[in-house]
Amino acid sequence: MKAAVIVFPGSNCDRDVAVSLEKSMGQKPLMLWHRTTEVPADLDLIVVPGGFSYGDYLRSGAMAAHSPVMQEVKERAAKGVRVLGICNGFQILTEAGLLPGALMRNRDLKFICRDVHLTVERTDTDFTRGYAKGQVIRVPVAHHDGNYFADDSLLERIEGNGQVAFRYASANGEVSEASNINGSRNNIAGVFNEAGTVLGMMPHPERLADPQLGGIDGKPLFDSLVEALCK
Amino acid sequence: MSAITPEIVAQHGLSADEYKLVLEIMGREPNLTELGIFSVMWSEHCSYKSSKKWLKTLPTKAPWVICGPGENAGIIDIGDGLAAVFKMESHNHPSFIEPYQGAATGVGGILRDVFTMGARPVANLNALRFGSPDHPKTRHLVSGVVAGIGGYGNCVGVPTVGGEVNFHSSYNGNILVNAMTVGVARADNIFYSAAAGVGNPVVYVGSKTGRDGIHGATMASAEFNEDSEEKRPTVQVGDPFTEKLLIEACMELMATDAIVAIQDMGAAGLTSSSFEMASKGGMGVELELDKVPMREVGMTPYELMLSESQERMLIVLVPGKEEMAKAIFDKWELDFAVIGTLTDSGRMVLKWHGEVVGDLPIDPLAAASPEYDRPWEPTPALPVLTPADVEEKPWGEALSTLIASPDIASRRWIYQQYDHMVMGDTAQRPGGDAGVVRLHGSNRALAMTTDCTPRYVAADPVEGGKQAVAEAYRNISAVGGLPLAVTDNMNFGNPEKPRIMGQFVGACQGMGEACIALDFPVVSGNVSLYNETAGQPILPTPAIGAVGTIEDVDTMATVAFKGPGESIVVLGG
Amino acid sequence: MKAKVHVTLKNGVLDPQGKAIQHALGSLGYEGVNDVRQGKFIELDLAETDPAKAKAAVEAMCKQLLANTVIENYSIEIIA
Amino acid sequence: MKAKVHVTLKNGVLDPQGKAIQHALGSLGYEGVNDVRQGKFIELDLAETDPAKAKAAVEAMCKQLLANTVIENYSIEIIA
Ligand SMILES: Nc1ncnc2c1ncn2[C@@H]1O[C@H](COP(=O)(O)OP(=O)(O)O)[C@@H](O)[C@H]1O
Repeated sequence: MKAAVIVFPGSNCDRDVAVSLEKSMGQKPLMLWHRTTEVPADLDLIVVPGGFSYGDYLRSGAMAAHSPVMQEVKERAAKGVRVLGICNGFQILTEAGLLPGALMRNRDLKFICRDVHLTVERTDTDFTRGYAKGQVIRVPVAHHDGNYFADDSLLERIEGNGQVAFRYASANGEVSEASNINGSRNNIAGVFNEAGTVLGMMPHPERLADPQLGGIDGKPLFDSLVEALCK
Repeated sequence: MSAITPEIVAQHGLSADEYKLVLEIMGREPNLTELGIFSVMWSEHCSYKSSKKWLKTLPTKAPWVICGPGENAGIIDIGDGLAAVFKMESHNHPSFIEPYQGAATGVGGILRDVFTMGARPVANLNALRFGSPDHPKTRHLVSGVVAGIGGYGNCVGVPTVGGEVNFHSSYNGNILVNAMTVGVARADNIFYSAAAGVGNPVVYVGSKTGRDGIHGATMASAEFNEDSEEKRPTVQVGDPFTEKLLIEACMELMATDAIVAIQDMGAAGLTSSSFEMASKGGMGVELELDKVPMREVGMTPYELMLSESQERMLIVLVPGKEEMAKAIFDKWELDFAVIGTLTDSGRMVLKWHGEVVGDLPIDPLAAASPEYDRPWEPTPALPVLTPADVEEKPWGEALSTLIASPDIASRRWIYQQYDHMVMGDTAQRPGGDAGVVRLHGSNRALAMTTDCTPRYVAADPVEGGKQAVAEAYRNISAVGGLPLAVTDNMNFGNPEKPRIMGQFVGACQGMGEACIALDFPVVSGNVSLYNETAGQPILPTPAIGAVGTIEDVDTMATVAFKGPGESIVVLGG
Repeated sequence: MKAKVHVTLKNGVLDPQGKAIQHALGSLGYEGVNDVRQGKFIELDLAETDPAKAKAAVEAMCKQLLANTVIENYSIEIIA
Repeated sequence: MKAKVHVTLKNGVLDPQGKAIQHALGSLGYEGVNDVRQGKFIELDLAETDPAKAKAAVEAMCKQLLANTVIENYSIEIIA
């Protein structure tokens, strides 16, 4: 399996996700500088990591979405190459039009760094097959702009297509306003594209994929990808 | 030519005696640029003129100390060929005037102090003091400072893993924002600031220079008064995105053999960085100020020398490495300019489009930097409290009063606004006794904490100073760490008052005694004096930051009770 | 030539910043604030001297970068 | 009654957002963008019906909350 992590000016979870990928894959992913247009032909997975690309100035992810490498990412995504965007990566993928909706400032305007619980909405994708149906996982968030917005018709479409990947929930899996940490519509914490080959999520699975850091609920996501993409 | 009047001298915060010394050193009347340089170099902030005598009494040595006070940050050996580099620094006055930007730029400054030595920053901490919770300004200041620390640290991508917060009315008009950074370097790849090599190029990198905070260094040393809220434009805006790029670019350059010396441009900007580099290396320096990357049109040499624009560094390169170095900074989209050369003249010569606009002797200026033995009086002992002095309350009520006290209540509201997990090595998050960060790729870890209980120091500076050190030591031990060394941030009132100076002297004495007893040397620190509002001083606050090592992170201890049936034991006495 | 760009949230898009300001104004004792919306105001200084060309260029910038047309509207004013 | 408030950075204050936008426009191939400054645009819907009183109220709001007068300027426009 061949994976690459994109590095933008201001990315800061690039190393973190590379470490998690390496643990699951047994080899280091490629690190691709945002200016590169030479992307190996045989990539199976592209990860757009968290951080503050371009300082999150103007809008989170807006400037990175126009980086030279993103043209290549769009083409690969169209061909079905798996793309995972975490946190700032999710913002970049929505700005680039690879995922529906937009991420706005958190409801209470504050940066939130803490563990949250998520319901896993689908277990039939290459990203989530390692989880059990209805499983509630604990994964950290760390963001200022994680408030997922889609207008009513878009929301209906996303829900209808089963594009929701994760929702903010309580520890026992209850999805309610009380567990909606940032004001996201329908508690959405992560979405797929229609084909289920591109995933964007605000929570950081790479931050709880190592028992020494306090949990491993994020690890099955990387294991799933490896299992699905290893030929 | 503007003649230097006594008013101009006073505006620059120099006393008549100090100005006499300026005239002696120069052998003539200085021009305005030169006067500005003296004022910056001799400000309390840069010269430590009131505190030097007492700081020298602190123990600074141990076999594991690689570099003690005197450089940008302290360095200790942590084994496996690695070194921990750390320091704490205050940004009190700017944070009171503009809490978000003041705190943010404080974090930026201390990060630069650490990575300028070749260390990648791995953790931030912050020691905060605010006025009483019901003071009308407190809410705004707390939320601004916390958002600013988070806004900067989160964007740069360094986890904020610890800190402390107290509330007391003495900080109503003068909050304390002390930021600490811990970095990790290879012990054989540390960078210092002493310039060397006649003819070597002096290079400017980072952000462009604007008219930010001109006179900020002098402001940081002047007592607050009623109209200080009007001195607003001296506030600088931080750009954490540029700082992140600067860290990466510097790390990349540091992996080559191109750097002779490197120094961040701190509170006194180009003046102090170039002066310190030249003075430490016994060199002269010639700067072509028109080559400095500028953000605004019409800037003058005076402004360029005194600007406090953030996110800038000064580097002496090995000759011939300019192109290679420039390519790195180009890649990270940062400014890069050769702005001068080292000389053997022992003088700082400033040029503006080829014309000399300043010419000062380096050593005499640095050596003559005033040092005072300020009069001080010991703090009178307070009567000792007996149990009978304390009002009796039902236990439940006493407990809920305690838990509700702003000094004890949960800090989660604060640390949830800080990314404390980025970099993927935070083994113990805020909320415990000390933050624990794994050494990347290993099973070993660093433990770190900041501590001080100002009311103890006010009651008895010697014992309070001891207590702060002991508490930091205990917090490192409590997570299973071996405490190794401390940094400090001495926040006090006006040192010209013998009573305040007595608090400072007492705290130094207590800290020194505790550090000797615990084999816990002081390797870096910072002093912030004149923390007063309308003559009322803050509680004496010698904040202690400490670092230790944990050999096996799987043996780390945490505060949580783990399960039913376990024994609860009280140790110590 | 200068351009002033206003980027505002579309109707129906919830505005957390506006809501928070409205709430804060309320707690500061300002009454009768029915609604608050926060947008961006971007000023550009352009080398272009032809107003029509400047407008077209800024229009393109807005579509491509300055506004996220999923949630935002923009308006452009060119000043000689 | 509506009020439009523009909040902009004072001259000489570093504008990291503006700089980053300028830079991004450059890399997208837009030439001749000499400078970019980013500010805020706040629209308030007020119950007040007297323009002078509305203006005074918004003035107070700006000073107290909407603008950070340490580094920002503001301007107010009242629309009936
Ligand atoms: N309270 C203190 N205890 C020990 N060392 C101190 C103390 N205050 C300052 N120092 C040392 O003095 C030197 C100068 O400090 P400072 O001016 O704050 O550094 P910079 O200008 O790099 O920010 C530093 O090496 C610092 O470690």
